[in-house]
Amino acid sequence: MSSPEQWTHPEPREGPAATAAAPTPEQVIAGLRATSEGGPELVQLLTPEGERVPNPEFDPFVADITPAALRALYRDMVLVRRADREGNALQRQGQLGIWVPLLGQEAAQIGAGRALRDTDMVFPSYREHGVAWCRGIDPKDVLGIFRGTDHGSWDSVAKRFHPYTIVIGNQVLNAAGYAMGQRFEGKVGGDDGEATMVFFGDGATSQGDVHEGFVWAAVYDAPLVFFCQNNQWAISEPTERQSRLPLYQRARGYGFPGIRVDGNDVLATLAVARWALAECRHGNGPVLIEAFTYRMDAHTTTDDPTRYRHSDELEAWKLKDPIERVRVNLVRHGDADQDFFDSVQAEADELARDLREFCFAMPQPPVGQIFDHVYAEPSPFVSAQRAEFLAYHDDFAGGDH
Amino acid sequence: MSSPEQWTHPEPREGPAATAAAPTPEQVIAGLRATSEGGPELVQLLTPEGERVPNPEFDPFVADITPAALRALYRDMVLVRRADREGNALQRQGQLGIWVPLLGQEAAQIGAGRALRDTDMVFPSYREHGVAWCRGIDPKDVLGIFRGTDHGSWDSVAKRFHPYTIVIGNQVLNAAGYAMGQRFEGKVGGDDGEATMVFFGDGATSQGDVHEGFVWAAVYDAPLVFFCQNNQWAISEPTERQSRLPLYQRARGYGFPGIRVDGNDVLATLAVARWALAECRHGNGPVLIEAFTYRMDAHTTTDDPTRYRHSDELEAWKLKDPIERVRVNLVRHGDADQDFFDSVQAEADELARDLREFCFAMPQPPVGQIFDHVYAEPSPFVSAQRAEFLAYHDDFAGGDH
Amino acid sequence: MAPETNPGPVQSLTLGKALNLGLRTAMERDPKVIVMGEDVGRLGGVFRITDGLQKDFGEHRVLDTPLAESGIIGTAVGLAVRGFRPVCEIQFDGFIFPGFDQIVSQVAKLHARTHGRVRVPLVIRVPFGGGIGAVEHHSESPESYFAHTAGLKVVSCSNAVDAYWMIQQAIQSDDPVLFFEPKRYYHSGFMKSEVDTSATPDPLFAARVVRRGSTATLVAYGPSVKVALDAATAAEEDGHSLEVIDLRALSPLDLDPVFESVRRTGHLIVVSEAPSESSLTSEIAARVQQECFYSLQAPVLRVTGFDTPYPPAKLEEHFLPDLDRVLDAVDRSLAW
Amino acid sequence: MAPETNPGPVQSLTLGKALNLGLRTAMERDPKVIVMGEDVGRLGGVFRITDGLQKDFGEHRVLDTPLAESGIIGTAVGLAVRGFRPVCEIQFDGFIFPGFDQIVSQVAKLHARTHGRVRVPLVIRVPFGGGIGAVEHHSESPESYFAHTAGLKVVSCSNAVDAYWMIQQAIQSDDPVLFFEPKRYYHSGFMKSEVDTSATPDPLFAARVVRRGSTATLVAYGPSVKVALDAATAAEEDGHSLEVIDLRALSPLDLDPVFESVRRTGHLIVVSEAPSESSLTSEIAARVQQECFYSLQAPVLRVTGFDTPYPPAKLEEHFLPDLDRVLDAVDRSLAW
Ligand SMILES: Cc1ncc(C[n+]2csc(CCOP(=O)(O)OP(=O)(O)O)c2C)c(N)n1
Ligand SMILES: Cc1ncc(C[n+]2csc(CCOP(=O)(O)OP(=O)(O)O)c2C)c(N)n1
Ligand SMILES: [Mg+2]
Ligand SMILES: [Mg+2]
Repeated sequence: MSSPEQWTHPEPREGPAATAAAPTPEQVIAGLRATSEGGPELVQLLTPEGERVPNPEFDPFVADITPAALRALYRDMVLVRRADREGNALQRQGQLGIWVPLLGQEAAQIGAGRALRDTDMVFPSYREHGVAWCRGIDPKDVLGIFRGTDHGSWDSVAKRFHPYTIVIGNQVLNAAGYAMGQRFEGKVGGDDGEATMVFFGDGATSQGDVHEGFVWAAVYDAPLVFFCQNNQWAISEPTERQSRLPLYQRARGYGFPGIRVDGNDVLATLAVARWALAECRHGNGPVLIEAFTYRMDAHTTTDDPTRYRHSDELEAWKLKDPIERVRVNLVRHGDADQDFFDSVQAEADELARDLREFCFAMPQPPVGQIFDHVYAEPSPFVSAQRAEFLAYHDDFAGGDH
Repeated sequence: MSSPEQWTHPEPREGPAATAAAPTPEQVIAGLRATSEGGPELVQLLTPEGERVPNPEFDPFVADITPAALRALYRDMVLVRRADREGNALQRQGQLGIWVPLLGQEAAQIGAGRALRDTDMVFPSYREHGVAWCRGIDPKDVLGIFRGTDHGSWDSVAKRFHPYTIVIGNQVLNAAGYAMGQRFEGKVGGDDGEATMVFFGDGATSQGDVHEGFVWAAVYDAPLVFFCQNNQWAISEPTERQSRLPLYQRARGYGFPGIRVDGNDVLATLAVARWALAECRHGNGPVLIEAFTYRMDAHTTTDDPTRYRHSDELEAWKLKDPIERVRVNLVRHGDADQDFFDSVQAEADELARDLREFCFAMPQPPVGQIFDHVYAEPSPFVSAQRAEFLAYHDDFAGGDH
Repeated sequence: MAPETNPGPVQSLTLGKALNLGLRTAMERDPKVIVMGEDVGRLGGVFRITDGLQKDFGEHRVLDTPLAESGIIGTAVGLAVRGFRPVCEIQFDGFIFPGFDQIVSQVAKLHARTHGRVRVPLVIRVPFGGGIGAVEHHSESPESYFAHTAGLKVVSCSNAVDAYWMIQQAIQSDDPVLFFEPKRYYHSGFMKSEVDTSATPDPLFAARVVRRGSTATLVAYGPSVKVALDAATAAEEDGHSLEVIDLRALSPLDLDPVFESVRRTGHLIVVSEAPSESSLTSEIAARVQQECFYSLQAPVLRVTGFDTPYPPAKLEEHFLPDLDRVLDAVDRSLAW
Repeated sequence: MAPETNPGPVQSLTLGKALNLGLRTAMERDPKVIVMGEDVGRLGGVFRITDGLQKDFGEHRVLDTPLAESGIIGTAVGLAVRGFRPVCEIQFDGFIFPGFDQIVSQVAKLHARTHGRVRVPLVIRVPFGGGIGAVEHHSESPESYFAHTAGLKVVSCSNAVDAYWMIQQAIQSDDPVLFFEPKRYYHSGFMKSEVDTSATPDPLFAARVVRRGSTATLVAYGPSVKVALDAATAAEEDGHSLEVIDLRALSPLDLDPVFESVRRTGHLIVVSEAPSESSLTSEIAARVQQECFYSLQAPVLRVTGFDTPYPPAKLEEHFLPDLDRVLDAVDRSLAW
């Protein structure tokens, strides 16, 4: 397989004819794709086997990660995975209409989420339960979206964690605007600068809005980290349906840095995200991060991935599990004992139990909610509809029909 | 000024902090911008002074350009400029509602237009009167658009020259689809392959549709030449409002070649366009060409460029006039005598006279045209509106009110 | 999947399977028909409407496209100009908006712009409407935006037989057709019908009286047809004989059967899931009050979704017009 | 340009200058107000409505943006979330469609999605309508798309005094407002008015009776108000006293003055340049026939653009409702 470098021949005659990428069967089995070559392009600090790889460039960004801090990252990942699995189970039991699993993407999300400061702003897509966790949002506050009671019950202003966006990619422009605002307000330009991070998937990179987000952020020097979780799949479509090239290279055309990190490596993701955020705080943004990871579960609970992908691929990725490598590393260095792992497990079970109970007890939202908050300054038309419908509804509930 | 290469630091620490480009005053006066550095990146075969610059890579693509052929290119440019000026004058005299001048972009358009074969397809934007000319479209067929009688009266299927598109950038996707069709029909893959060329401006590169066109063409290996005429301005906005980088570098992020050519050099544009079309015919497309040129006139006749650009800039670009350098070259090599120049001039005047007479004689379109061709299979609703309005109109014309 | 043995002309099909068979038939008949969209290939679409087509017709006729709706529609326009007949799937109603400019500025206008020289025979399939317990943007009824756009034709099927024929007719149409499919009934057992593939279908742009009645007229389309029919059945007990008309064509509207009906009944209720403001239901009311001014014994009433964003799933039963709200409107109309 | 000497409270302004002064005043009053769009800075906008603002308020408050409408609106949403009050200019009506998804899916829904926690106080200014002899896409009347979209507010000004006040009120509104400006009257001398900047304006979302009458009611908005007023003047000669109502608010509609008027006159004609199908004019007809069922002596009639793409400029005089078509409709209504 030619190196990705060769597919980018910006000058004539500099490489082989550029044509769309198609993965070899070997690549697919190895959990790789034509647009997904690993190798030196991928920043990795912790191998799947839990070995710490020195990296002079990025080590400084995780110099403060003591064993205690690594244990905290481990705990984060275990807890968000547990909450995710509980969400999945709740859907299976009919308690949720749908669930969007993050399984396999814990390191990408915790690495990114823990790199953020309280003063930073986050624009998620719809799978970022792990990032939400890092923003101090109770998993319960996410449930309503999937149960169908609300669109998320956290305070997006207080938590600086925007509502989930379901239309693919359009939050990227909103994030660019927010980051422009940070700059216009003079909140950029030093260690204490603010930054914004926006999350989107590999599939989203095809959307016009994501491109326009790149253009705007570049032109306005916006302190914005584009965090693309390349989980290899957009529902049933592999990354080569979206691009010839590794996605982080998209940044090349806009004149800001693009970098690929092992998204199953929480340490590397933390380091790269901190670096990117620092660039933004200091006014050197935007930055594109491609976190190379894998969607271990279905797209959502309504999806059936056996229709479109080989189990080989999944098996290959299981060996790169984001949690396991941290566990091995902690054990190998004697940085965590069985008590620790047991206590995290117990905490996870408690979290799940709590979530489950909360879910079962979630009340039916009041009918009037349909009409609430359509406008900040109520519309007489909607208010009249509200009154009319509530009268009808009460009447009806009273058995008058 | 740092070299554009430095603004593309795809890996961290590889260059200075990436920030948006701002031109120096010297650059502006020299007709350049921060995103517009010339130098070795620019393919040029004929200098502004009319000297032929050897270029081993691209010379083969214009090896057949005999003095007679160069004279023909000169004639093309003079005639389209003359028609353009006549269009402008007709607008000033109230014969046209608006005119969109191509002044200064003759080489870019004739170079591209003459590289095309009859079997190729073209999707213009709204300024491509020179390309239209190369497709055998009479300038008269363009007039109706600006007089307000129709949307162009050429046969876009027979001429393989699509109607003008006014919504910025959205024709790029249509062109990508057409080129996909060429490929699906097996018309790609050899010397006799078909290709498509789509025209758009520097401003258009910001539109989501142009990005999506890049994505689609790359993924489907479409035989599509993206021909971006960077005339430095999108109405009043200079290129640095759209990009940090020279625009041809946008291609880097998609994995197909991008190349910048001196768009005021008809020979270089012809060579590069032929090369790009050949790549496409052979299945190595798509290719992005940035033709580096200048809008010598206003954006349209309703625009007033003195409000936003220095006359210095215009003066600098006058020295790079696309026609003048060919004239000088022809004279210097004794490849054309005064008779030739006089005859071209006479032909141009004749063309203008003809166009002018045609314009004055253009009939008012029939009222029924409003309702014609809304659908291929008429809608009874529109037909009823038509009948009703025509009855009212005839009645009214009969003075019955 | 291609059926193993050649089935007879009459098959018992769900609405979803009828669409699938209609698409298959159109693709077999004309090699220029291609299907494109997100996940329509290997997966067969998130609703499986294109199931098996890529396997049987190949990757160049069933395209798993990049994830961008403007791209899907914009390239389909180019393919149509080249002579193809693309059938685009928009995955859910709420995701048609990124493609809106291509629809309004290119799809709708190219034929007129070229004075009829370029046809745009493309179909944009949109699974639409609510009632599936989904998250935001998955239950919208955006048909009015397109009915308001000159140059487009807009239809909606409400049952398996129509689904089978209308999708084929839409593909055969030389005009662009927005094709709205009531997604909540794709796989409903009670929407299963005997589809006679040897029958002669009704014209595409014709409304149809689906139940005769004399007390009042109900007009509906897509998923609301079932609501209207259920209401008519229930009303029978109260001694009301309701006529139900399935519009089928949303633009151009075929209102003659509606006018005819209203002239007999004097009462009209229009049912739709879409918000009411400046909508298709407004148009019907506006046209009927004009054409049937002296026949109406009460104003045209509308039973619609509210003029609010589509609510979270647990509230959608209240948002969606149901049998009771329709009957309430009938009562109000009769008591006017 | 900032006026050199402080003018008195009453200034004689064209509609365009009134908008410019309104924008300036809003920017002076609130530092969070920013203006963004294509060519709005150095050039002052292709219609010069933002003339002088960048010079006086700087490049960070008046942004010459990249050329992409989704980008303009999408970043404005983010800026609004951050606490700014962006005023976006869409250069021409026909170019709003690339930004449609942001408007429908984000601008309109973010407040409801966040249960009221996030406000989106942005204004999208759209020069709209025909009559300027322009090429394609420059003369559209897309207001119905937005009136149909829950979560948006939509207004249109028809004169200089309203222009001055309404733009300020729209900017002050905590809801997103689509602001439609009748571009053909921007610089018309006869639209010049004495604007008293010390007056108390009417509320933003209120219709206004602009001419009293008793024979029939004309309802119009934006550029059609002048047509309606001219028709009323002409009708006087025929002895018809026409009441003219300027809607001003297109969503939510303020129809009480219309109902009140129709109850007196019994006749209503609605005038708009937009195609009629599934439009704002349909909505008005639908609502009035319901509210004034027993008062109407003729159906509500509509005088609108045709259901065709906007024609080439030489034909637009026929497409646009004019005095004669309005009077013809009045005659038809009175003779019903
Ligand atoms: C505009 C739009 N089109 C289609 C969809 C339907 N859809 C939901 S998720 C998805 C795939 C997204 O893939 P990717 O961006 O890789 O994110 P991932 O789900 O893998 O995290 C699609 C097509 C949507 N939500 N929005
Ligand atoms: C979608 C859209 N937005 C805005 C406009 C208005 N407009 C017409 S031309 C133009 C500038 C285009 O600049 P560029 O792409 O560089 O092409 P040029 O005119 O310089 O050839 C603008 C903003 C438009 N036609 N379409
Ligand atoms: Mg993905
Ligand atoms: Mg330009």
